[in-house]
Amino acid sequence: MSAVTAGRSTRGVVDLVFRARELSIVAALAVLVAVTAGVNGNFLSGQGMKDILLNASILVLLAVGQSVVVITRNIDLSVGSVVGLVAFTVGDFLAADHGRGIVFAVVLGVAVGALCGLVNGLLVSFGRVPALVVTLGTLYVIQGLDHFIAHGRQINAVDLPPALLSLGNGTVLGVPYLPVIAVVAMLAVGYYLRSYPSGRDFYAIGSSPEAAGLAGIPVRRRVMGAYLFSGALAGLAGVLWLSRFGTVVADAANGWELQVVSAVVVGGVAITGGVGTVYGAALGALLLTTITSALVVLKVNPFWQQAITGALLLLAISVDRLLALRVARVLRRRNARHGS
Amino acid sequence: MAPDVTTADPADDVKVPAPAGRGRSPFGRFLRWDVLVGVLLVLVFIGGSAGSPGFASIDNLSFALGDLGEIALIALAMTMLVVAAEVDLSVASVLGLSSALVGALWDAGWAIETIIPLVIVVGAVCGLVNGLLVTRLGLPSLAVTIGTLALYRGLAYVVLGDRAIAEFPQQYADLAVGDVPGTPIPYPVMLFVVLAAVTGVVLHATGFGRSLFAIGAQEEAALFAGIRVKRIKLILFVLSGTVAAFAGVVYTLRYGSARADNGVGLELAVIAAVLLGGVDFDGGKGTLGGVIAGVLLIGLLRNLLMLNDVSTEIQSIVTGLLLIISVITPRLVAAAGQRRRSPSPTSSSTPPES
Amino acid sequence: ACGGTTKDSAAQSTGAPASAAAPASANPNAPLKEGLKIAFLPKQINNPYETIVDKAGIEAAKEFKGEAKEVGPSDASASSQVSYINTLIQQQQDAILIAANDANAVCGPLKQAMSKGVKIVSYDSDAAKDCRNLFINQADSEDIGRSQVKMLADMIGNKGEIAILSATANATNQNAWIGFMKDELTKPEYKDMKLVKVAYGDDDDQKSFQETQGLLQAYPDLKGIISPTTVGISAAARYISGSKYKGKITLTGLGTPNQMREFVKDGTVQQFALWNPKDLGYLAGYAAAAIASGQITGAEGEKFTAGKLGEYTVGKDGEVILGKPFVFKADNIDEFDF
Amino acid sequence: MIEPGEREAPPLERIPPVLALAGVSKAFGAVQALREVSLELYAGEAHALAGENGAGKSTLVKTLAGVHRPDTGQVLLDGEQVEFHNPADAQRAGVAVIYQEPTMFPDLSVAENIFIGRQPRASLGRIDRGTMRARAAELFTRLGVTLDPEQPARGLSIADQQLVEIAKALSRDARVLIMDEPTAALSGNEVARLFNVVKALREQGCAVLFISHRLDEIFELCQRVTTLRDGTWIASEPVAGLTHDGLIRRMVGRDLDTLYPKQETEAGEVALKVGRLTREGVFTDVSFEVRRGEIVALAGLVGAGRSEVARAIFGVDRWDAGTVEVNGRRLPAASPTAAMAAGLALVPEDRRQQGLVMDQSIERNIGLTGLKALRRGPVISRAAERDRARDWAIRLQLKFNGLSDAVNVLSGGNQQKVVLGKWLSTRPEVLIIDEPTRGIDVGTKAEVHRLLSELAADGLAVLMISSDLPEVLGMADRVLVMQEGRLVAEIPRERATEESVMTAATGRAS
Ligand SMILES: Nc1ncnc2c1ncn2[C@@H]1O[C@H](COP(=O)(O)OP(=O)(O)OP(=O)(O)O)[C@@H](O)[C@H]1O
Ligand SMILES: Nc1ncnc2c1ncn2[C@@H]1O[C@H](COP(=O)(O)OP(=O)(O)OP(=O)(O)O)[C@@H](O)[C@H]1O
Ligand SMILES: [Mg+2]
Ligand SMILES: [Mg+2]
Repeated sequence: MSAVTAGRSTRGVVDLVFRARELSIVAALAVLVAVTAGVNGNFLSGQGMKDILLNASILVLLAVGQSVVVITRNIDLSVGSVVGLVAFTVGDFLAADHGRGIVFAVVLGVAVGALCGLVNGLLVSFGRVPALVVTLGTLYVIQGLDHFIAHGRQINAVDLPPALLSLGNGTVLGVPYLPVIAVVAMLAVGYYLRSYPSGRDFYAIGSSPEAAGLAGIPVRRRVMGAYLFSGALAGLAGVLWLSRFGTVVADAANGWELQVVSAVVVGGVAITGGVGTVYGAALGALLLTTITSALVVLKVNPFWQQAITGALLLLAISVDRLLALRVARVLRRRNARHGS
Repeated sequence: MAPDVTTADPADDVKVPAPAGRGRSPFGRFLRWDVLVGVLLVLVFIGGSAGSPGFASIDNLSFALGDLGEIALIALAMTMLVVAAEVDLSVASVLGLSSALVGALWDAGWAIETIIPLVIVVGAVCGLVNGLLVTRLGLPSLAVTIGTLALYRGLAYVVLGDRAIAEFPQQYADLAVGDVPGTPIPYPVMLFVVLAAVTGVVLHATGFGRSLFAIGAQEEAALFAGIRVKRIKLILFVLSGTVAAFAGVVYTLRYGSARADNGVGLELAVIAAVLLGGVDFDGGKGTLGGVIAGVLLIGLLRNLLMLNDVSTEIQSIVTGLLLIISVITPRLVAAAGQRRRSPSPTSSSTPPES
Repeated sequence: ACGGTTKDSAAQSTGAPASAAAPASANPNAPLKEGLKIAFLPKQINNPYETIVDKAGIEAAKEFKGEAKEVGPSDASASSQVSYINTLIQQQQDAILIAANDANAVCGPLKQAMSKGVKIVSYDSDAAKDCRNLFINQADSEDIGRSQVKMLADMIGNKGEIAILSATANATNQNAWIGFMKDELTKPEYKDMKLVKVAYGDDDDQKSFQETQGLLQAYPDLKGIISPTTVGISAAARYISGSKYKGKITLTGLGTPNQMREFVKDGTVQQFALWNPKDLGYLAGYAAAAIASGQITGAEGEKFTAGKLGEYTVGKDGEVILGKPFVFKADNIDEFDF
Repeated sequence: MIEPGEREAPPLERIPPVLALAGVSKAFGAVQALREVSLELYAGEAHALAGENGAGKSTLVKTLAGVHRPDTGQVLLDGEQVEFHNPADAQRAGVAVIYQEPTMFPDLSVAENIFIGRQPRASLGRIDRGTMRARAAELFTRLGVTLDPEQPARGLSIADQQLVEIAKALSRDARVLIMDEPTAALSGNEVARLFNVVKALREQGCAVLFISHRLDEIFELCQRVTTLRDGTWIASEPVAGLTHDGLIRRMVGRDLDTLYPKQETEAGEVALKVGRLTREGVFTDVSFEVRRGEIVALAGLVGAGRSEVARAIFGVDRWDAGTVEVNGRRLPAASPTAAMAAGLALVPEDRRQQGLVMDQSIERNIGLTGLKALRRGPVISRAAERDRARDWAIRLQLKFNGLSDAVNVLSGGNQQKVVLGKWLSTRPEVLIIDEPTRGIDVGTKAEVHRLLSELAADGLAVLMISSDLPEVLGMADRVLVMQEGRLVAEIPRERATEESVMTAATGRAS
């Protein structure tokens, strides 16, 4: 049966294409790091690596949460505001009494984040209103709330318990905590999404919400879950932000929503849902932060930095796309040879 | 997997969305999102005039309208894009780039009469780049324009660096801030009115407009109907870039200051206005009237709140709530109306789109 | 440039713009009016530094029985400030105190306000000269710029590579200071010091943090960093204190004691400077009252009393200078709480 | 003629029906889709549901599936009243449904499409991919399909999608199998296989509800048939005592004339000339001509590449080599606009994706192909648009409530009519029509065929792609047969028989 053999080889190539999305980011990352390290050896020094990992980990966490939402064909623009709100409220809370433990801080942060996610999720899944509008709305509301609470105040590192600060700077076996947390979150979510029936539901919903309803998938509950999860991760990110930077004003992570969405998109998660992995999104986040760091290390004129970041971003998605188109064409041609 | 038994609303038709705004009752017609925004706008206006003395003064309104000029102009092009299920997040950066160029060239001694057309051409090129990436490579516009958002803003810094150029010629500055003689209407607002009328006709009454709605609602069907989907999208992006660049010129002259960071974050304001006006981000639905009402509502409400010394944080919360309420109210009311009309609690209502 | 409107032709045609402002005569003995409505319009409402300044100004207003308030945008952009200026005009304030995000962009509306009798006092970051009556300068810009370089030079022994971590690329006051720093560095005693880079942290904690990392990696021989912005210096200090660079690099600049206390104590930072922001707000408040009451007009040489701070003299171009910046060190930092 | 209420006695079994509707009504706004309809499905019996387009068949199916809830009346499971709040409830009760329109997850693999939500589990609740793949492959073998379970569902032809839907329903091991026009996109072979599987299921005690507009299929598969007309129950009776004409009379309410009223026409000059057209990997070296007044059928098995040829000719897809000429003028590659300007029209096979803008109104959809023609000055004339839509709605006997209604509330067959109207209203010189009567009821089918014949008689050149062999044989002047992307035979009308066409299509011919 020629169709079947064609099918099999198709599978191999298709698989490769899907993995290629992640591979191409890894390749881009490798080139970037190699070039930068070639110019300046410090870039790959212990401190340099540590800095890159630390810088990326908060964005990675947010990107992991965001990709779950995006896979269901929704979007969560409010993550930046949630990080800001959590960082400030938890900081405020801890500053009021040094005795409060850091476990409690993490739980509080995650809870506040999850609450924001709950609101988004309820509005999107039960109110059935477009996610973009709702989360743009909650972006403004949460930001306003944050500023209202902060009222021009600032949380300083001295006000925070040392345990929390060491979470941001401490290391386990030489690796800082933050990247460890981010990687664990990424692996867990990635495994869940791939290997559990309820995880696959997210992809099904994003692929076709209508069909998902007809197939008996609890669409609302899953969408709700995605938002809850994204909110909770943003909450966690907020606590980590606090522990890393120590100094927090109301507009921490202001405007990060676009960066998070960029990371997710660069990582190959389709904005139209149903396609992509959290690994890709995490790599996208890593790539974005590394670009920023590398440009500074490469002594690029600061006025050029943003332009180059933008150009590289475009390059990344364009190359990926061109590659995919090419593979599709090769696939079709190969089909022809099988057919004849 | 445990199946979902306990959905809150059992009257839940999975498929077959009911048509938006084409409700069979006059009530349904009234419930259109954009009409609701219009009504809100009127309420804000009446409330404002009654409540705060300064609000309805010619001076204040003239200023408030002028202040909305750039957002309103860009919103026109953005509406068409969003109707065609695309988006351009780079508009504020194009505005910034255009402003920076105006400044740099002016500072270099160029004539403003040369600068303005040149800058607008640059804006068109920016739009063209967006458009080509979207149509030729088939990349999602959200991703592309997030990239060009950084790129164009970066170019603005490349052009002007940390400089701020001021002292533009008075007669041109007057065009940006001055009123049309004999009226309290600033020139940019007048221009907006004209362009809005043109856009309204194009969007709602011409074949081009029909094509946009078809592309936004079902791109493949539009392609099969012989509509030049790619070309039209390309045109829209070019248009959007052009308008944004023009808005950059207006912005520069209005504030009399050219800087690389002019208009940072404006894209979200534009998008908020467009969405508030009832344009569906998934494409294929929306009216220009709604968008104009949305722009005005956000602007005037902000003005009113400021006049009453409401702090920015509350303004931000109000804007956010307004966005949420504006999408959720029509659905709640429609659901309630359905429940009342249908004899049994099992209604077949589905909100306008899912 | 063939016959169009260019910079040069425009400059010729607009000869003397500021002639219309009638130089009302000052009455040094006029009492401060009661019930003056004054408004503080900071760069950004949620900036802790600005909040301290404005709060002090509002306190000052209580002393002279005025009604003061703080309004402003949540983003540090000139365009948002312009909207606020308009509403303040509509509200018929007696004086507007503004920390301009862009010297020129706020100019038009400020002129409009002045034409309606509203007095304009700029503080912290100046507006263009002809768009305000007074500028309350926290310290002489030249003095700030030069003294920062001196302070760093003393600590690193006048030798080595240095960098500047600024706020946004467009911040007027930052750029003025950086200009003087560069000028100071041309002096012979600094011939062994080299400014290798001006980085911009955009007054964003995270960006400043990352920029510091980059600086240190890109310039392994870097000896010192000047960060003349409160956000920048604290972010830089925080990064350095947690990295291997601690003790190898000298950081100084402008910061608030509360932000920097930890880093001074752990030895990351030896000294940094700042004026007392409370005094700045207080002085600005009194200056606004003085000008709105007709005690002064903004002409050079006029004197007014700023409550507990004593007497101040209006300098050239309507500038009032608060005083010299104060240097904070380990031994004095605990005396301050702001 | 049988009137409502004249109900036949149910079969003798004492056991209650597995699934039944009792006096169910359902309205959508002003449209009464179902009026007091009752229906009983017994174990071991295949039950047909017949009716014109828009009679309410799909609505009935969706009511049984828990998609819609009845306004009045009851759903009975094993004689007990139940309420299905959503499709999941119905699925749990053992009801498997193949909807009229395929409900695919394009980004998931075929196997996952089949098993979504009920994947086989390994330890710790993880998905057992190996078992899942094997079970999918097993299902395909049962259906005689060569689909790769790991292949993504995106890009499957409508027929393959339909097959996946069938596999999905079969995989549920359901007590009740409901199939809403499962065969509309399938050709003879697949249908035969499907029927074998369904017959086996029925013998194992499964209750089957089957909908098709191909009456032969009803007679082949089913024991009893229920007829609906305008949402009203007409009759439920054994198929055995029924004739074709009798069934049609119940559906339509009157007798119909000949089903395939092919007019003899003189073939004129060449209108469409396709020369050595190739799109690598899809079809190769396709050459043929269509003359004015001629109806040429393009036959072949599913996946032979017929639709792809049509898409390339019309310019939706790019071709790699070859030429297309309309009336002697060569068309540029990949430009539907140019093709339309040259007088070409393509009625695409997938009406929901390609044919219609589902959210928009009937008039807008019909007007979409005539944006230039409807222009008065720079703006579109709404009156002209409405006239054009009304004109074609009447000619095609469209069943609709208002021209400003969105097409997604129309029944499947009526949607197809809108697509036809949309393209016929461009008054093309060459009409390529892909599965013209997919999902169209007998009455309208005759109408469409008459229309095509008339248009051909007026000089239109028609290229008709159809999987419906009787249709091909009845309508075509010539039959072109494709197999695996190549044109393998050209059979003139006189020699075209079911035998000869199928032989060519399956490659057994020389
Ligand atoms: N969601 C809906 N909203 C409004 N009207 C609807 C909706 N669904 C179906 N209808 C209407 O109900 C009637 C019955 O439609 P249904 O789809 O059940 O017909 P059908 O018998 O399946 O036809 P076909 O053979 O063409 O598939 C039609 O008039 C249709 O327009
Ligand atoms: N089982 C399959 N595996 C891989 N590719 C397939 C398969 N079936 C179809 N195709 C692809 O689709 C092409 C033809 O599909 P197309 O739908 O155009 O055929 P068709 O003859 O029009 O069938 P249909 O009757 O479904 O319209 C084939 O050439 C092949 O590339
Ligand atoms: Mg149907
Ligand atoms: Mg086909």
